[in-house]
Amino acid sequence: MKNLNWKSLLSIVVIAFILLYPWLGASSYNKHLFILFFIWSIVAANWNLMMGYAGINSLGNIGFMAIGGYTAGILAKSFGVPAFLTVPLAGLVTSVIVTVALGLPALRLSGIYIALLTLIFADSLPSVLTQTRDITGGAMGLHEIPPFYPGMDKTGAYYICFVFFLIVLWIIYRVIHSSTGMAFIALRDSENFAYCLGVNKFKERLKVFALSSLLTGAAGAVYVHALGDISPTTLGIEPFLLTIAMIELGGVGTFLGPILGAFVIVFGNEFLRLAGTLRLTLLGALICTIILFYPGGVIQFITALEHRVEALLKRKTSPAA
Amino acid sequence: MFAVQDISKSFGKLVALSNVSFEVEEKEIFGIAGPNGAGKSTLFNVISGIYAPTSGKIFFEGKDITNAKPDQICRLGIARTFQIPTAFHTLSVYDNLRVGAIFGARRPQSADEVLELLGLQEVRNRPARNLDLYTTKLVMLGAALATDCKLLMLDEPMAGLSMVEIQNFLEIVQRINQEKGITIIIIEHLLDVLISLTKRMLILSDGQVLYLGASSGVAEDRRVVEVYLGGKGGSHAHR
Amino acid sequence: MLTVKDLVCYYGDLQVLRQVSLHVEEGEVVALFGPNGHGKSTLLKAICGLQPPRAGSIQFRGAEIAGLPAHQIVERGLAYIPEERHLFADMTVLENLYLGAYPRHARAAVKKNLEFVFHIFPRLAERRNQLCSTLSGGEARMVAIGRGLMSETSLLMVDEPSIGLSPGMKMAVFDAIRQIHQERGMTILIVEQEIQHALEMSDRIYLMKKGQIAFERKGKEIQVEEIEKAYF
Amino acid sequence: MENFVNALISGLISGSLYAAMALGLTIIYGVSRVFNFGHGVIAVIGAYLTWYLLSALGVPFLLATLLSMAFMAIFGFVLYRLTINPLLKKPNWEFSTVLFMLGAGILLENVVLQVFGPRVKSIPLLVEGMLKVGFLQINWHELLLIAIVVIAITALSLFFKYSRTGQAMRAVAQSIPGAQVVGIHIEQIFGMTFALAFVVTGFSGILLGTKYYLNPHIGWEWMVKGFVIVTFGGLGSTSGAVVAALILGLVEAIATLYLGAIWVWPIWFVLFLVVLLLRPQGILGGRM
Repeated sequence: MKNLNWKSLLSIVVIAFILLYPWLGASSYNKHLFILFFIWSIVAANWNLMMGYAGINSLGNIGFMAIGGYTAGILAKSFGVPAFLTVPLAGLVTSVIVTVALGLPALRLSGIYIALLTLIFADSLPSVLTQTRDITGGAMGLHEIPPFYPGMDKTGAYYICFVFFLIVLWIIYRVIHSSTGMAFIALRDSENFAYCLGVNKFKERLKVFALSSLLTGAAGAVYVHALGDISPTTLGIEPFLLTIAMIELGGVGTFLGPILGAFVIVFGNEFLRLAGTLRLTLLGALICTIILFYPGGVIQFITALEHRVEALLKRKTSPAA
Repeated sequence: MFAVQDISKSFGKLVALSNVSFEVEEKEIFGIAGPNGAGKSTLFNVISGIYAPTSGKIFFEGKDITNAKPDQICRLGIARTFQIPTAFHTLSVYDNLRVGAIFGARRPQSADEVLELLGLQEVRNRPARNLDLYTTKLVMLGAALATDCKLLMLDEPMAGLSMVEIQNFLEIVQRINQEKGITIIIIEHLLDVLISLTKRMLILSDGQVLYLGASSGVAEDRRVVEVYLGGKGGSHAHR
Repeated sequence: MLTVKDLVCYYGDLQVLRQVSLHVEEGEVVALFGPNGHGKSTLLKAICGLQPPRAGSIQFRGAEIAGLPAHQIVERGLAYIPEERHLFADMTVLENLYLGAYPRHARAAVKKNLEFVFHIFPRLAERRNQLCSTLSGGEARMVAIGRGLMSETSLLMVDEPSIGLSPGMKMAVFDAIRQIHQERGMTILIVEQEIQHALEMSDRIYLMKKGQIAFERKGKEIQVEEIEKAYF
Repeated sequence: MENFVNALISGLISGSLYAAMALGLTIIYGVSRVFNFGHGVIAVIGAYLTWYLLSALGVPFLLATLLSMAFMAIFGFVLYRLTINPLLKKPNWEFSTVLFMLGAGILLENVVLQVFGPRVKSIPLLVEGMLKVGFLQINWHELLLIAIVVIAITALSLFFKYSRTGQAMRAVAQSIPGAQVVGIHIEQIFGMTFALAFVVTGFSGILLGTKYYLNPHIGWEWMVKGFVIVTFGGLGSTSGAVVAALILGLVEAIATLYLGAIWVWPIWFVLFLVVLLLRPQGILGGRM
């Protein structure tokens, strides 16, 4: 119980800080960074839902975000659809495309083939984009995408993204702790045993594809409305790498891991700008180091620390009791 | 209640099962034995829907379940355990049982009943990866029971257990059978254990039925002794 | 030649061997009996380095080999012929046999050993250029035994060589093993379910049950009944 | 007709280069079941090293190739021993090696970028001039490329068939327990396989670098083509990869001729999907 209080207390403090931050003299730049943190942690958390919880080795989640972002951008720019509609629509479109084009084939495949299929899927999107220049803007991308509401400033975008962040994390938390989440974990831990206990393998795995792409697509939509533009480079190798780094750094298969990872990477990446062109080199090295030496990520450190503190507290209190 | 008719299963050229037939009565404990590679586990995998049989039919309570998927078969009332201890190691003991209760039985409270039945309350919240072998096997059994099954298939549940643990496990199996009226099919290497536990048994050899009948007759059966003891050994057994 | 002492082995959490001790002397044929699933194959795998033991010692020709990787044990002249055969399916019979002579010390004797393999298994000579995936079960068993012989071994451990074979094939395999012992003076440790056949060729037997050695007897002293009783 | 024949020839040329490039990928997978997601960069490193020796230091072509191949061999072996080998012992090795090699690929790509800069490079042609027979027009250089690839693949298959190490690699590919039983040191063979595959891949990078321009990022495009090729030919199959590369090279050339270059990539993707869905074991299957 003590443990739970400690954690919820910290979450309340963190949430309160984020709520008040714009009034505590946050610069426009820092608000921008927080917006990036909100969006990327959603992308990372959904990716982790597939990779860490359901054991589906997807490498294509940046592509889901691209589909969502472009759908919202085109809807808003070419058809004048308001932002509160483009976000769910973009999520739905992404979910349908991904479930049909990736989920259904992937159910027939195993291991390395899913990684190959999803990577090539995401990799082929830029060439699709350049070939549909009329609506997607080709290599130039889409610019001046309408914001959530006319005259939106950074603070407005900040709060909208924060609310979106809270909603999506709440959904993911509920899913992980629902029977569906249990089914994901059961399938990951021991596929055949779960199957023989009545877990419908195909249905549950399809659900992961549908849900994860829905939320990631919506995140893409929020991204374009908050920041105003999207282009093939937004979805290139760098964000791909950054997101992988977030999940691995934070801790695969944990709820808080990807969020912590996103925080460190989004803000750390800004410091790394000082390193100039060496930045990607360092990121690559970071991923390699984590996988080789700290496969549990930051969360594992924290849990280990927590256990140590607990043990220490116990030792101190037990003689008295 | 349960019948296997002329089941065959081949993997490419390899014939793992050929024309296996047997029936199991309501509330019976039915044993299956046979040397390594005789096809026992393949038979379980075919029944539980992991493999589709090459030919033959399987009936459960009058329904043809030959080509049903494992999750459908489970919801019809057939549950199973695996030879290798395979609990869901990152889930708690209770959640392990809940997987069976929610997806197999669609009745969440079934998990609590099983928890009590198997006396697992003490380890309720322990992650399954931190359990000893005996408890892991109980958890696996519990998850299967939580599906509210009518037929339970146990694949070498006693392998690796000590004598005391085997005794305890046997008592539990008998209790499940008598108190809950669950029909049981059990694969076991220890023939003496199997003979004392079951009234009827099937012995497989090279994918074929070698013996099917009363367990008490196994030790006297010439062909069984031949398989277990080799070519000329059988002659001694008949005395 | 081979002395195993208090060997303990686990598969994950599952204890398969509980302090097993046995020994095999130069020139002997020793049979290991026991019901299925009681640790016989695991014992052979532990001796040849495929399944690292958790405790205990294995001495082969005076040197401790427990815990060494398989390739180093094979280089010391100990060959294991697995029940599962583990042939190289997309290679020819001849290529499989040549690979049997992979250890350095075996390369000088390739010619001699190949002749001997073809001498005891003439059928392999006929099929030398056939792919192993096209062989019958009995022929594949012959390749597995032949491949083991090619390693210029001094102790041959054979795991259930007759399993799954037709009666005729079984006889051929047992004859070959007898020939290996008589003509090459090879020391052999054999696991077998065909008790009668194995008894006829063995000097000593061990009976293994529940991961332990239940008893040891001289080959001529024991009756099939006694073993039979231990099985049931 | 003229165009068609010329397209066939150009398809044959790119097909053989792709074959050389995909071989390293399939060799590593075949023996160790590690899928090298950093494959493209390995080819790029081989090409850049050779370019550097040739253009900056003026080393003769043959020696430059030999030196960079020696480097690739050591690089492959060391990379295996220090990183892949410990990863293979962990439970989730299949995907963690994928992620690791992705990270390593990006790291190496940027090292190349740091060292050699972003400007495109090209390895000079081996021979100048053109062969003209009727309407046929082929660069002597490209003809030579095909010959080199043919010789290299022949040498490689002889190595697998007759050398002790090559046989051991095939043995490990077909049955690891079988290989252990005959006394093969699995980890050593894995290491040598990485060395060999890095040499083959680096060499293919040199050949590609003489036909196409080099930049530090070009490896990803090569690698994705390599993925399609090995999936098409069956993961782990060397002959499958060669045949698949030739087929895809020809398809690419013909598609460019009749449909235009923008359709090349969608066709690769569709072929990949179709193969994956209908025959995940590849069209040709078979092991090393």
